[in-house]
Amino acid sequence: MPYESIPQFDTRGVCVSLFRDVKNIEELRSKVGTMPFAVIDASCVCCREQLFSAVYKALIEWKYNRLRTKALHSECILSLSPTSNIGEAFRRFGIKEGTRNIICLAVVGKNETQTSELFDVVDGEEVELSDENLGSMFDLEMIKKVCWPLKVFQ
Amino acid sequence: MSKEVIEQVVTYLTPNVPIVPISQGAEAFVFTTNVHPYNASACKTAGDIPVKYIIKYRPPKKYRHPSIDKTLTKHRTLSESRILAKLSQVPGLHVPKLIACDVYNGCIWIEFIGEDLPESHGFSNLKNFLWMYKTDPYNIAVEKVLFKVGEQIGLLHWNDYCHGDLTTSNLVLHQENGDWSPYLIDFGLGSASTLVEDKGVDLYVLERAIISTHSKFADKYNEWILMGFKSVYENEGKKGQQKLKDVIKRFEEVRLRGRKRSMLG
Amino acid sequence: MKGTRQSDLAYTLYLEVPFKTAKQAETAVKVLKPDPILKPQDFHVEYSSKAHNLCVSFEGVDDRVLRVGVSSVIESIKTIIETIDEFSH
Amino acid sequence: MVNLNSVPPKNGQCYLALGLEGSANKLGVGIIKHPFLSKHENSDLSHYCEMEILSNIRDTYVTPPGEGFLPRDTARHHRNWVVRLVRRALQEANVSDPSQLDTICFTKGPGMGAPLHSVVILARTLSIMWDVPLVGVNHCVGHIEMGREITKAENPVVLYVSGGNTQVIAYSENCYRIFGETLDIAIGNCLDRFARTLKIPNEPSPGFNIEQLAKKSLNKQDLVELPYTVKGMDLSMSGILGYVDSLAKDLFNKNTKNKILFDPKTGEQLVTVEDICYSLQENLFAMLVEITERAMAHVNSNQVLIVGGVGCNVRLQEMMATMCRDRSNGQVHATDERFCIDNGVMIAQAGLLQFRMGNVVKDLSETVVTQKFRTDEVYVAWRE
Repeated sequence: MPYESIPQFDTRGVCVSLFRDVKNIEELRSKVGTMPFAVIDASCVCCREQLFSAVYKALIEWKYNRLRTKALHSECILSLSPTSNIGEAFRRFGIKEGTRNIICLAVVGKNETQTSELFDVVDGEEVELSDENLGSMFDLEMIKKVCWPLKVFQ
Repeated sequence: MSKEVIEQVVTYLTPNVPIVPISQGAEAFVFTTNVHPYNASACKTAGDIPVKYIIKYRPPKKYRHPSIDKTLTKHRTLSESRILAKLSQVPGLHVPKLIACDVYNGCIWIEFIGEDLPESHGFSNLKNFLWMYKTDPYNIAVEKVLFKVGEQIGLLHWNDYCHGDLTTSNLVLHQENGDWSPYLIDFGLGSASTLVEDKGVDLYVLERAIISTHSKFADKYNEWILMGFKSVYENEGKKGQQKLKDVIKRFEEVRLRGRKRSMLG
Repeated sequence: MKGTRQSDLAYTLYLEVPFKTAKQAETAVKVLKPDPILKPQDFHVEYSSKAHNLCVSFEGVDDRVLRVGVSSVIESIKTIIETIDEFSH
Repeated sequence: MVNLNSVPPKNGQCYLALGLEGSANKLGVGIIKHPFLSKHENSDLSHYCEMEILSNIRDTYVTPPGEGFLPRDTARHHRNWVVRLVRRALQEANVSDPSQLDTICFTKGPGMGAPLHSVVILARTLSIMWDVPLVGVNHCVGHIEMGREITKAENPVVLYVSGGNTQVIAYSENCYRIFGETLDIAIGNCLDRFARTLKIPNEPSPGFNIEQLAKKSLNKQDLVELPYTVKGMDLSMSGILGYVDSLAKDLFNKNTKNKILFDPKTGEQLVTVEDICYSLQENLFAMLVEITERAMAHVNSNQVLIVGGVGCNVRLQEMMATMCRDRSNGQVHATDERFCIDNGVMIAQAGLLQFRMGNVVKDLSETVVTQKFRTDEVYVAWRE
């Protein structure tokens, strides 16, 4: 399982995988909220920097007990959004009808061992989470629509 | 306190983020690190030089009331982050890129700008740059840089932002193709503002900063800066001309007020 | 009393203040002389000494200006006299 | 080090100077002595003052609470008292022959015109009678030199806070440069005017009674939020004054619509006058300390000297001390009310330094007082 770390949060690790052509989107959609990880529509993410800046932001809010959503995982999705509207953030950056590629992301404790089958429920082709792969999947027009009229960090 | 503050930062960042303190300003401590806060793949070296990041930390100030301190730290960290994010979208304006921020702990990560000046003249801010040329104060290189400084401030003001603390240490020079290009840093007191008053005060503060540290050559220096400043507005047609007139008029008023304000004992 | 100087302004006053010695009168002239008049077109004063007298001639554009100017000079003269009285043995 | 002995003292052993101050509502007369410390082969003490205060007398023109002092009335007060004060100062200092004085120093400015003028008239008269040269002194420089001599702070950043001035000053190249200052009203003026709104007296120094009220605040955890207006190294206070004034008026008028002061539901009063005073002080002083720290960072100094009437405020001194301690073990120097508040000794001290560098009045036309006289206009010959 690919495992990333956010240096400053040394007791935490980030399990994250990119899946192409996921076949059971509907199943996953019905389970959103009960799964121990966040599911993000990969067409909304252009690069690793964008993804991890959101994770970092969510971790900061989490550290000071300032989460605006119920859990750290949902906070990661909210943090991707330029607005603070939670519903809108999920509609844009969560999985939806027509989503094909997804990013699964879980923030776990450093010593958690049962991470290997974390994303087993996903039926799709796992590919490397690289800027190249993300770049080939993301939808520039969509991003423009979401972010352009809005000023970053509002 | 330096030691105490460094300990605070080390605890906050954990040993995973090694830091080097580089300066202690009145408000913030500045460190460099080679570790990106969240994007491990960005830490690779560019050529032989390791990529550097700035961490700016506003420690709690014990002298002021905790509630003032909290509000100020949060407000300034947030406003600095927002301004940096917005200004980086202005074409032609040079500000370092914002990477991350933690408003609750007064911490910002920013792209590193600047380098060491030749012959141990120190870090490449405008202050040291002008000192470096003190034996050749009217060199064309100085004129070029100061003109560009004026242009940067002009761009900033034209886009209705104000810096709030324009000193010669808050202008950092970055070499691009052998030319020095000034970057505006430290927007800790910056604001979005359409007020001519704020712009006038900005210009006055910089003028005074130049006078107080480089007094002998200040007249010429301020003239070059103003030339650069005006050039930005003059490129904006009639509207630019009018706005320029208003800003300069207010600048002169602020300056006059500053001089007249000897007042009572 | 009418001033000795040919006057430009309509309202005038001439004062003679006796001192004990000529030197004291001269001192008073020296002390009073340096201060500029704020509005020379409206008010004018001239100080001189004659024997042991301090001579002051005032000119003002109207009676009010003259009154204010005269009273301020008299205040200063009072300070001078008090100082001289207190500190000359 | 500068040799201060270019002009020898009259009696060959020590310098005597009389200082006269009357730029605002305080009339001060002081006499000081500097020993004549000469250059020896193995020790050069010529740059030392070792000032000794022989007398320091002050009389304040006190107005009823809620009223400010007017120039005309203040001048009248000074005229009424100045001769008596000089007499007392001479007696206390045991100066039997005033012509033995080396110099008479007076405040040339800045300050209120009429009071300044009332004192200079006396200075000129004495100078002629006793044949003692005059020195015109900048009031602000007086505060700085007095503070430096009393505290022995070598090269501090100076925070000058009084009824008419709010400046952060640092010495460079024979000049006291102003690094930051108020863009509108002075801190003492701000506190005085708020005191007038509260109808409390302004004695003995600006803000003293506000300080006493602030101490009595029972709710020091929750501040009343006020505008915080630092602009670079400068600050602005008129907005804050307007705001606290309106709060105080709402409080007096029991305007329960003001949600900051009264609970919107029960109408219960949430904030007292003491709380407002406390918040005002915390807010204004935090601003002052912040700009001082900025100046220190700018000139790389770790010493602060607080001078001027508001400098007596213990809370301000405390906050400044905390800031200095946290800044690489810096030090704060402050003086008590004998020297913080306008006095004659400070004028004598700055004037005597000027005299010893040979800078005296050569013609009485140079003694015209001026309401406006910037600190940075003075050529500071006595420092390197």
